[in-house]
Amino acid sequence: MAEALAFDGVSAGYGETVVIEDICLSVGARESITILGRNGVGKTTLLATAMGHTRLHGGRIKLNGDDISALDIHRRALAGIGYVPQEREIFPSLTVEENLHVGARPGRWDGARVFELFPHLAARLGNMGNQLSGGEQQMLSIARALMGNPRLLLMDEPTEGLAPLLVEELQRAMDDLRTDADMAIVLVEQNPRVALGFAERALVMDRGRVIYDGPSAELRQDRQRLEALIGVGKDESNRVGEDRQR
Amino acid sequence: MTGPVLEAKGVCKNFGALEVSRNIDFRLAAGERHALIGPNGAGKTTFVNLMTGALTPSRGQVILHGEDITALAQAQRVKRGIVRTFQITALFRGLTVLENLYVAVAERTGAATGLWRPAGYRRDVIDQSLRLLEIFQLQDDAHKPIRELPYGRQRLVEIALALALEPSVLLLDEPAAGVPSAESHIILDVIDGLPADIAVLIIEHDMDVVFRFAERITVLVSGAILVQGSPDEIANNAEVRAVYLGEAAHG
Amino acid sequence: YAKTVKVGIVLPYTGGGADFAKQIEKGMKLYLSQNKDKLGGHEVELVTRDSKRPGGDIAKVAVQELITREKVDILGGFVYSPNAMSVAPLVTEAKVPMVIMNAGTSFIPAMSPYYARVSFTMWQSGYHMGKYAAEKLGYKTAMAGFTNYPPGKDSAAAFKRGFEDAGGKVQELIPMGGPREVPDFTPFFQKVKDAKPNALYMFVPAGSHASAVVKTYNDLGMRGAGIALIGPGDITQDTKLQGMGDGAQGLVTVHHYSADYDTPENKAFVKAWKAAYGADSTPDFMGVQGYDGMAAIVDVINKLNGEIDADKAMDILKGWKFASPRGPIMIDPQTRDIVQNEYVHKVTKQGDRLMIEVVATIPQVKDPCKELKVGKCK
Amino acid sequence: MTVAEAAATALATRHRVRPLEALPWVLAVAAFFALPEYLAVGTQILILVLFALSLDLVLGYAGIVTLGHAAFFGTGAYAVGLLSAHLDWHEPITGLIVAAAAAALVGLVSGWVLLRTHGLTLLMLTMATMTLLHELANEQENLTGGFDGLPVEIDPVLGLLRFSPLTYSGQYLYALGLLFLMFLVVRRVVYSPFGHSLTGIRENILRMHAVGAPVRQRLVTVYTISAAIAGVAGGLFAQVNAYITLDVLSLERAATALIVLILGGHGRLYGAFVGAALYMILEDELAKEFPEFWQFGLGLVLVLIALFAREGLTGLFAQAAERFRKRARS
Amino acid sequence: MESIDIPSIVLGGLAYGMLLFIVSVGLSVTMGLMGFVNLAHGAFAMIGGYVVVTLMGGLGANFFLALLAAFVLVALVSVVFERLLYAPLYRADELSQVLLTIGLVFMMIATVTFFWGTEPKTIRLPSYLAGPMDLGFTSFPAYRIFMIGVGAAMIVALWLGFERTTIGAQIRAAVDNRRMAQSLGINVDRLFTMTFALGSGLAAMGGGLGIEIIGLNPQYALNYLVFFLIVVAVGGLGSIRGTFLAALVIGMFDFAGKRLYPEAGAFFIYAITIAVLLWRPQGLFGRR
Ligand SMILES: Nc1ncnc2c1ncn2[C@@H]1O[C@H](COP(=O)(O)OP(=O)(O)OP(=O)(O)O)[C@@H](O)[C@H]1O
Ligand SMILES: Nc1ncnc2c1ncn2[C@@H]1O[C@H](COP(=O)(O)OP(=O)(O)OP(=O)(O)O)[C@@H](O)[C@H]1O
Ligand SMILES: [Mg+2]
Ligand SMILES: [Mg+2]
Repeated sequence: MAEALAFDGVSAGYGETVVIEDICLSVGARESITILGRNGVGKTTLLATAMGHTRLHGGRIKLNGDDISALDIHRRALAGIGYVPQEREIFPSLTVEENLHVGARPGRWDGARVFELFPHLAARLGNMGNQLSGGEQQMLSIARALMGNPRLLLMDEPTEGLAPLLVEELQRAMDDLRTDADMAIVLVEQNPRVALGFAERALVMDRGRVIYDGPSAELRQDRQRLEALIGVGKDESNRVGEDRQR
Repeated sequence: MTGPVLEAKGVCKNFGALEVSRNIDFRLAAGERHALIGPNGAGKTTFVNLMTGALTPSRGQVILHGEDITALAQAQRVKRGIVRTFQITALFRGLTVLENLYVAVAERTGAATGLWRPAGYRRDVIDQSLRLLEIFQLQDDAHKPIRELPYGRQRLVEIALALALEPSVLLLDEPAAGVPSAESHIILDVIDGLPADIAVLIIEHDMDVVFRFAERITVLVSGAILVQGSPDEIANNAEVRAVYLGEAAHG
Repeated sequence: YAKTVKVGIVLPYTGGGADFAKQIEKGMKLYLSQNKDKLGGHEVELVTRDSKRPGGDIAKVAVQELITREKVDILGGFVYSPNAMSVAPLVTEAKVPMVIMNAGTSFIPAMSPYYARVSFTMWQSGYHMGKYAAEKLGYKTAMAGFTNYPPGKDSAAAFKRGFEDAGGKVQELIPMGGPREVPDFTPFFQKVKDAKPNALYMFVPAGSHASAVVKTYNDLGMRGAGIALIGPGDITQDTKLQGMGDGAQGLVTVHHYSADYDTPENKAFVKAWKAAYGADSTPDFMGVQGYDGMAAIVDVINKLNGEIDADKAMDILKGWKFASPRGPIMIDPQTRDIVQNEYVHKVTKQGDRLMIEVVATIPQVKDPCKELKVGKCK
Repeated sequence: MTVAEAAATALATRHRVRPLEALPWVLAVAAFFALPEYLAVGTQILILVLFALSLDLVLGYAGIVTLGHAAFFGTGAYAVGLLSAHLDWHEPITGLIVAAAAAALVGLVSGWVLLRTHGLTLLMLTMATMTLLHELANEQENLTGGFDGLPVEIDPVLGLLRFSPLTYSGQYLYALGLLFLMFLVVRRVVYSPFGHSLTGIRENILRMHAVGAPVRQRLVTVYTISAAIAGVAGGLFAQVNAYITLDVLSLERAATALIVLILGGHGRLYGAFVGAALYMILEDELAKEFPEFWQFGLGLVLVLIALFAREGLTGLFAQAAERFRKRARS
Repeated sequence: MESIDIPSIVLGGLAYGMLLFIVSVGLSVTMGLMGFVNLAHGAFAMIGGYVVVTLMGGLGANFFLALLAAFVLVALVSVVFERLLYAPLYRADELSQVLLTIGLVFMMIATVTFFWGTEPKTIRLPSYLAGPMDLGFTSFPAYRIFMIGVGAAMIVALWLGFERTTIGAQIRAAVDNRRMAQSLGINVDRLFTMTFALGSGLAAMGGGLGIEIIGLNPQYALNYLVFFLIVVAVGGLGSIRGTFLAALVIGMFDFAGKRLYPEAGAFFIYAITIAVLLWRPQGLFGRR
């Protein structure tokens, strides 16, 4: 069976700027992977490239074996990609309910199942998108992607701004998803604890390239290696949001 | 005087039928480091909005330095020293970092009402803006418009703008949100280094930050205060763990 | 030797008055093409400018340019009264004779000694409609509705004066919105219907408002309620009449021109018009005003042998007479305003065409406003 | 010099006059001598520049989009007109002062009520307010002359400069002088800390509240200043044309100023100059050639500018200059 | 004391409100839903009117067929406009949109003048739509009763189409955040093109339906623009229901005002606009 997602020597960026370079990557049909890396190394860009938001400078992207490199954004979505963007991107002039249903497609995820995961949202159905708390927006963004019943789910820092208890619940739900037959997941996560616990395979990026691709367990155990790769430590402080445009 | 600098008395807020703040009694002492935590949608941001005047309470009073400020507009409260940052970055995106700071400093110093003399003549305002840049190590970005700045740096400007107003009470709404834990410590260092006489209230979901920073913690659930206490008390409170912390308290 | 006399024409070629501008221009050009021989071998060059809106300023700049840059000898045109008024000091200072072909506010010719008007005043039709309605049609009570701007106010006031001079009683003058509003006359007509006067005198600017008036009148069944619709000829404009449908039958109006007049001068005029502009095209009162205006200008050129001197030109225009398609006209030497016949029109149907039938003629009417010294003409 | 110092210097010297800024004034003076036959149009252009400039202050700097600015233009015009017609007050300078004061008052009151809204709502509210003033002027025909208008009589400026309806040279100089004075005022305001704070309001009103700015008061202040300048433009209009009608309060007039400003580029001080000159010259020349169809050409230009010069003509210049500078640097 | 016929005021106001709705609903779609400041709405309506006039006058077509043809023709032509001129400015600031659409209005006025001349046009209605109709309690113009019916049918159809399906929400989502909407599988380009075509078609139909009452000449494109804008603004952007309600409220109020105090002229329509917008700045049902 074909891989859910495959990057074949992909370079992409914004306008003339190339942000990720020569990325090779494959995610199996029911596999989940997690991507780590410092601020500004191109994690979001990688997901956005799969979704079609960036300019492709080279290489090919395949979804379930089909080349989607030239496909419009909405066709990729219809082909089965779901997206939880980093900045939530809730539609402010739609109600919670409308936000959930604008992109809904039939499948196992429906309103009822989503509210099981986020019971809090059910109580806010009538709120407009811009009348939600930060965390509620995050929940809604995840729920909205699930309502499209994707076969490949791209999640960009979905735990940001969520209460610790909810993060745990989400983690459990994603575990379910992972074991659930039909969905592959790519998760970008800053928090190594969540990230490495979530998937068996982890990717670390730096300066637009993949510098580690292997079992999560390895990194979990080797703290020094992890630190070297993603720089958990004070001496790295001046790297914040380093501007990496070339 | 050792009384609270900021006090909420029986503050309530409804959005239609929804009670977002229920009878909140809260005190913040001078120089205190206080954290406000609670589940998503508990009403934490709303509480900040009520204190700063972005929202008016349906009932109750807000008292700053012993003076009832419930009826005061947001701008007047800022003049009296109560300043906030935003959970979702709210900056002047088309202006450069330096100009952003100029706007804030000009408001505090009263320069902003000047209609006639050019802005450039207020060297004092520019110099103070430069000093803030230095504190936040933003000098190299001074000339860049905000929208070209990486998110982490934007968060720094967010806090710099608040400090430019020289607050006596600072309300920080998830200051490190969107900044990876590996790098959020710049922000935390800045917060740690705040003048001791500023009272600080921080809202945060990252328990590492909360427990490192706070002297006292208030837990808000469904709009009402569940408990208040020292970090240890909170970490070991079963109810708090059940509704909010989960296993995080161990981490 | 042959001279080229420059005539500056200021008309609203765009905007709400474009339709009028077209008619006037066609009238002028028709006269010119028919009467080349009357120019005494000289040439006429028309320099046209768009006055766009009735704001005064645009027309003023246009006239200033026409005078200083184009060095025109004579000015003509002017649909909107405010435009004719605003240029008065300019024309007086530059000493350029100006023939006004529409602008109907009564006192305009008095604003500059170089003004002469060949069109009409609202008082001419309104006053005589009032008198005729009371004297001949036997109406005792009436109401007047008008578009709320000076021509409308003048027309309604003139009607009231005429009607009451002849013993009738005007119950109410009702402003019916400005010239730019959505022309829904229903609420006003309902009010009239409830008050049940013998007649409703209506002034609206010629154009789409007029057919809305006739349609609303019929739609509300006011004829059945015994209320007659009368007005100045603006509401039975030749070019709009067919579009009003059968409901227009029986309307009585007073005006100085209709293309249906059965006189040799008019028949020849209409025939020439259709030959020049197509069988579908019909001249209306604007067209004839342009025609007559150009006749006056050509006569001046002829008599002065192409050498235009303002004062001499005005001497010629004062008392100028012409056998117009609308009947004999004259420019009053005292007021430099038009003296013309007013005709009582009745709309009838012949075949499948609506026609204007002349049922009475009021000969050689001077502007009643100035004659009676009322309002701004005091 | 460090980046921060450079940025500080740039901020400190931003208000300095650049040589290029002399260009419009040189052109305007040159036109006076070179094109004496075009001074009537020239005067109308100067008035439109002034009017659009007043709009730029609120639209370009404070981000207030209004369709009712002719309310102030008209108020100024009627102030001068009424003084002249009913009080025999023909002195031009004091007339303009009264015009500015009257317009400022209308701006203050309407601004206080309306400036709590924004966007389409504000657009409609300002327009409706202006239209109510228009109705009022129409209603008070005995005072204002209504639709037919009001002749305005004016004494020579400072007893020296007489207005001839034929040559317009006096009017042109007077208008140019006033435009220059008013421009200096607008320029001062724009580069002042107050002007800087207006930019803050335009960029992020939420944050502006949070840094303690009395936002509404600022907006009302700038609205009032802008109204006063629009009032001067209206008063000037009444004086040089010696005639006013209800048209001074019309939507066309307000919309023209807006179009001119977008065309020239808003928030750039000189957008009003470029936009007004281009619009009027184009309209004038096209209308001369094609009295019936000139709107097509004008419309085409607007469409092209909208599609290819989003920030107006001055924006286009600025971008070109920026690109040139970048290329020069590299 | 004059007698005042209350039912005729209510009915008259209702009919006038429906007229306002019918001529404004296209704008409610292109500007309200799609968020494009479409000042050329009146121009599309005008073109629709001329299509109706031409078909009925020259070709003797049936009124309803002519309306349908105007809808289809203008909708099709508007697709070209949308792709070439509107689409590039979807994300531009509203001032650029103002400039574009005002430019289009000027061009269309000149074009219409060129082809159809300056005189006002009228149409001849089928006889059953002309004259008064007896309703038992009062008699009322047949055409206005027809307009009430058409308006009611339109609002029901649009309400079912936009507010009961997710299409309306999809459009608003795409206006809020185009890229995110695409990422949810919404074909925004096609959606916008179709919606714009619908809005323009509705404008054209409104133009045709309105000729009988408000006439038709090249100035149409600008003359009534203010009224269209007022109706949409008072109703609130993004809500067709709001436009409907606003049209009825304004229609009733303006009608009753003119009926009872004709001297007040246009005062009522502007007064109610100011009152509603100060009370509810986002309009009656505004979403933005
Ligand atoms: N729209 C854009 N235009 C130009 N450059 C961009 C854009 N978005 C991001 N970049 C640049 O691309 C680089 C990679 O950014 P990206 O957002 O992919 O990083 P990231 O790894 O997701 O970081 P973070 O942890 O902050 O989310 C950064 O240098 C950033 O400045
Ligand atoms: N304008 C509004 N209308 C209706 N409900 C609102 C409005 N604004 C906020 N709410 C609701 O009030 C509740 C409290 O919101 P608030 O933003 O204060 O939460 P919070 O505690 O800051 O949550 P988070 O941790 O997710 O940021 C939320 O459930 C939100 O949906
Ligand atoms: Mg990212
Ligand atoms: Mg919050």
